Amino acid sequence: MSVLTYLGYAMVTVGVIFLFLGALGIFRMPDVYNRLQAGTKATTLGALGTILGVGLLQPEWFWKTLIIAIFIAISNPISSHALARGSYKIGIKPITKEDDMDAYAGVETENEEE
Amino acid sequence: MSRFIFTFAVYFLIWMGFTTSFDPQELIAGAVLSLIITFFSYKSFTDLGLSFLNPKRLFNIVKYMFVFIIALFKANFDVAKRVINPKLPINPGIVAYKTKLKSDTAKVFLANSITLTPGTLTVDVIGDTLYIHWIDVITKDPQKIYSEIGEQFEVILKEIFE
Amino acid sequence: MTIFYLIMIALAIIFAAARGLLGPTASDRIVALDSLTTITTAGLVLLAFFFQRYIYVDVSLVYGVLSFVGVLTLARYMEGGL
Amino acid sequence: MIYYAASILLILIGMYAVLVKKNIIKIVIGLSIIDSGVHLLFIAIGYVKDATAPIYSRPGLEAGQMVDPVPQALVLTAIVIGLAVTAVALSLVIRLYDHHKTLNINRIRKLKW
Amino acid sequence: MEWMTFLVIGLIILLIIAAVFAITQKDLILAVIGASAVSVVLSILFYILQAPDVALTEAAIGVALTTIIFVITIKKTKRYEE
Amino acid sequence: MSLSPVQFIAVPLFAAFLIPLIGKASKETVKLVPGIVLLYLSYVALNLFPRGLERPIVEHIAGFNPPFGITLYYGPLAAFLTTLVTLIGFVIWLYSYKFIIREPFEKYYMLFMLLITGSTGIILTGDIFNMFVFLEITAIAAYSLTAFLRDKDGAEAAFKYLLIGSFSSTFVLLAILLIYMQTGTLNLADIALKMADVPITMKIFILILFITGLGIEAEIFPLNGWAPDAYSQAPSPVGAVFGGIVVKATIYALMRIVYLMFNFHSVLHFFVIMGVITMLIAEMSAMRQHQIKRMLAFSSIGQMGLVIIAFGLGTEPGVRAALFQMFNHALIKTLLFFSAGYLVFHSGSKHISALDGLGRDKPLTSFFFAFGALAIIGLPPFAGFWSKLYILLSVADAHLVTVVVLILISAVIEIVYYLRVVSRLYFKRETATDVRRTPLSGLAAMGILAVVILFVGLYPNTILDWLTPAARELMNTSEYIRTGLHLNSGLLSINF
Amino acid sequence: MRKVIAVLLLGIFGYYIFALFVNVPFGVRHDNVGQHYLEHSVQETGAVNIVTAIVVSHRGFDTLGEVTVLFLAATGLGAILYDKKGKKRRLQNASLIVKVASKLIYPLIILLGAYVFVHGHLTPGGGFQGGAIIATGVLLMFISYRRFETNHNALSWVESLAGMTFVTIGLAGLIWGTSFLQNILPLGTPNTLLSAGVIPLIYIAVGFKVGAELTALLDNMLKTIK
Repeated sequence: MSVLTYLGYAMVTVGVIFLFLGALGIFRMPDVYNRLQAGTKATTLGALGTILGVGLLQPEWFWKTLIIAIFIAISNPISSHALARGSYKIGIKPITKEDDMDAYAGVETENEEE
Repeated sequence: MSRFIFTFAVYFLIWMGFTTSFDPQELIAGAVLSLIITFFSYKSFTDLGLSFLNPKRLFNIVKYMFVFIIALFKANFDVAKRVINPKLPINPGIVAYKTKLKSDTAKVFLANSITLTPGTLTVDVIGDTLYIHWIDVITKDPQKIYSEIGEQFEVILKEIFE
Repeated sequence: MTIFYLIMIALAIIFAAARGLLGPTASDRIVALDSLTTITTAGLVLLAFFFQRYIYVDVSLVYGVLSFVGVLTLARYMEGGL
Repeated sequence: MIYYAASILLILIGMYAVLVKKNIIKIVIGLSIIDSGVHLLFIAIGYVKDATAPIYSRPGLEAGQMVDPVPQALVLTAIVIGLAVTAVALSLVIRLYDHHKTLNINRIRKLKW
Repeated sequence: MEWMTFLVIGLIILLIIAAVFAITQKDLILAVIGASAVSVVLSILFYILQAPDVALTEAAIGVALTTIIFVITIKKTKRYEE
Repeated sequence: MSLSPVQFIAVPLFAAFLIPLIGKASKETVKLVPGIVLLYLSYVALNLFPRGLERPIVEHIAGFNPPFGITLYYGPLAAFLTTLVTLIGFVIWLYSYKFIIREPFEKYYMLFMLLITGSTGIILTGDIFNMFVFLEITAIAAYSLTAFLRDKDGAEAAFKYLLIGSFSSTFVLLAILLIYMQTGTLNLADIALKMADVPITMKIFILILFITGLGIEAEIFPLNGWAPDAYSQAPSPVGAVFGGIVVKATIYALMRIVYLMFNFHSVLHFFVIMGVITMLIAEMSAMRQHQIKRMLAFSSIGQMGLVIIAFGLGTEPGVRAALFQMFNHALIKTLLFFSAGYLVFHSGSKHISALDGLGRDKPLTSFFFAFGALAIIGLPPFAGFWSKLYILLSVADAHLVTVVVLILISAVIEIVYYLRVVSRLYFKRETATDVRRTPLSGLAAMGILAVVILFVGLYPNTILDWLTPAARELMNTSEYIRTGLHLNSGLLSINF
Repeated sequence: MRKVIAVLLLGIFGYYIFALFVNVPFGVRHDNVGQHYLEHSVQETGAVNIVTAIVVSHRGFDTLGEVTVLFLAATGLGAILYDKKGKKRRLQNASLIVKVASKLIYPLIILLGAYVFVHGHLTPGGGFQGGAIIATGVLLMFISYRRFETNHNALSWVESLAGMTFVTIGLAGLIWGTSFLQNILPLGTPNTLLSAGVIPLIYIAVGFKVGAELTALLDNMLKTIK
């Protein structure tokens, strides 16, 4: 058991806990945007932790796990963003406590003729 | 040309990540395939080319990684705090955020960083305005929004991409 | 240790799937699917570690990449741009 | 054993969709679920307890500890065929919608059996 | 390997739920999401059954391509079942 | 390059891949490609035929020995059927040359070439999963061709066909799985060898799955709902493709499997019954049809019932008669579809009532239709006569008097509805004339078929001489196993 | 009523099928051709991935059929959806983030696809999977940029040439070897990239072909008017 192994186990543990918390967040939050908030952050860190942790446990796997991790770190926020935008465009209003807290309301994006 | 070489280098590195081997056969195959893909995508891949690799930028990239990872951890503990709390303490809303960045790639990285950092989620980018869903709106003053949400990234990203 | 990891992952999958079943709007379900695939990607890497087979990592690589495109397509459909 | 039950249930669910559902896209989804069930059945048949994948990627693996590769090879082919059939079916769905402006099979079916 | 059996049972229950979800929803996009979830779970099962080749294929074709062509078809026709 | 059975599959495939490239240079040239390919295939067929008759050619794909690799088995039966497919394919190409002028015709020829590939593949392959793959190729090509006109009914018929076809492929796949589970092999000859140890209930299940699976494509009674729609909504040459190629290949697959794997004496009567039901119901339905192509489709199903009866007898004369009937039916039904295609084209309606008096306006096309009608109902001296006679004789040999009577009854029904159409053609008042003329290539295709039909009718022994070894091959399972697996003779003594 | 009948029928069918399988032991090694492949395929074909060895070498004909099926699907789809193209309509634009990110990511997806099909004989995956991944990469551009056009000419060239390469490799086996698809190249040492004779070549051809076909298929479907 070297230092790397301990570090690896620690990372995997943190990772799975955050994966769980992310899923819990998705389950508990009240609307799409808040779910995305919880889901994206926690599952991204969770996945990064798990994957890189495995990479540390098996040093010869490290480079490939790093690639997966980088890819997840780039792609996850993008898909969350696209989902948030899509949800807004089909008319799902975010839950707010006060009325004027939606700065995006009424903003037009340009459409394109195909 | 410098863009071409830079793109090729990036692809080749990724290929080595895929194969994790220094076998000459793998390297040659990787070089050939990276070259083919570079040919039709180098124009869209990067605007900077090899100048990306000067030491100052590299240093900033490392710095960015650190800032980012710390922010990511903060974000997650924030989320954890909110999720585990039975009362769900949230006060969500969407705010507009003016960025000073010009390059598109930088904006994208900024948006991604914002999405992954505490309590914020980018909903749209129009021109230089980012619309951000904020889980706990503590202010509506544009200047404070700027400093609260993304200043720390913006400074570094400016160094890297512009 | 192994059991703990698997229980956590299983719970995560269950919660995500529950949101997928309940979620009032289609967007909610897509969010659930998105996190389900992320959790799965991580879970597959973990399983590869348990099975001790390096080559299995390829599957999660492909998985992560392609589920991203799938979710992006669904998102683009939602906003009416396909 | 539970795999067999699961895959047969999947096949039955898919067949139910094909036989009962009125919407033609739903029917095509049913077809792809049937396919999934059959594929799971194949792989479950080829499984050997405590064995590993049939790839000699590292030294020390022996034929005695590997699962049966043949069903896997067959399923690969079957998956691709399933994709092809689904694609053709969906193009026909687009055609049918174009002509009838509906996806309900009761309003489409004019030809006698 | 006892823990694996429980995981498998859970996954199979999820698989059946997803399949039933896919064929009962009136909103076809949700049906497609259900079918996609079937593919996700199925590919984990293939992985556990030591068939990485098939898991990879199912990930590439079931999760991404099939979902995408279904979504495109729905876009070109009609979203809700009457 | 030495000639080899694999070229029946590889060359059309190569041509299909080549067509888009040729299409870039000149669209008109595309039309010639299938003809050249099929001519080459007939050359191959002519060369290989004697060798196949003499001693079956077993080709090992990729050079692996039988149970471990895919083999192609080119025996007398396969020789006969591939030759038939090549001949029919050539005629259909000739007919399509002027008939399919609508865009995207190069896609039509690609699909057509792939369909030929699939059918020859089914006939030649000696591996059960490979057979499934080729069945799917044939089926998908058939779905696309059915919807080729892109009209309302075509798409609908194709969708229906696709649904039923998918069920069929599921059943076949399950059957293959059961076989692999029980015998641990996929090679047909090896399966036949090991099938003896399989428990009887399992065997019955596998058989049922195969019959439902393949019966759908082979148009056995309760499973043939797709056929009339597909035949009548597809372009006319495609109807001929179904009747002349697809169904023949599938029936071959079914019969090969049944004869090889199962102790056929126990399922013999089942097939006879299925055949009789199929035949009677189809002929009755044909009687009630108002559209000419639907009528032909039902007639085709009825003829397939006849073939199944003859196969189900399980005797060598029966099998020979069935093969003879398959041959005749392929030729005659193709001729009928061809002429009906132009009749429909000229009259502008699919209905039989619109054909009044076309006999005087379009004498040649009508003549060919009448010729085909007379041939298919079995009047001497046409080819149809001999095959029906042989079937009746072999049924009588098996002491199945009821079946003989039923076949005769169905023949009478057939006479009635065919003559109804022919009489409309010739003995009704004249309608407005159509100035468009039947193109020469179409007439040539019909002419070739008519000449062959007449020739076979006058000299049936030319065909029968080839059919005897073919029938013997289907019956002689142990011979198939021996050659298929390269076992030394004498090693194998079990006869099922 | 219809539902009841369907459920009854399916119940009977399911019962019998399940009865067939209930006696089959799960997870037990059977004595079948698979064992032979496991023991001998590495020497015979040089591929360490036995599934690939079976798919491409022992059952290479199936793979040819598989390629044909996909080609057929693309062709059939093209024929069925032939005259449904053109016509403008208003569409929601993708956001800047998606656009820029797609531009960055799609070459990487294509590179991944290339990795998967080049390493078909060493790791899981192969020509089909690689081709599917490449098509997905191109699709990413389709869904981000409305005006993204593939070069149809080049696509059909790639498609046809790759298909003909496959058949030509097969025929080369017939000419220089003894039978169709026979391996005519040296096997090399297992577990290196340049091993397994013609398998990598076939998989590269298959990868290109499947990629081009699926791209054409998706293009056809996307460019269809509503």
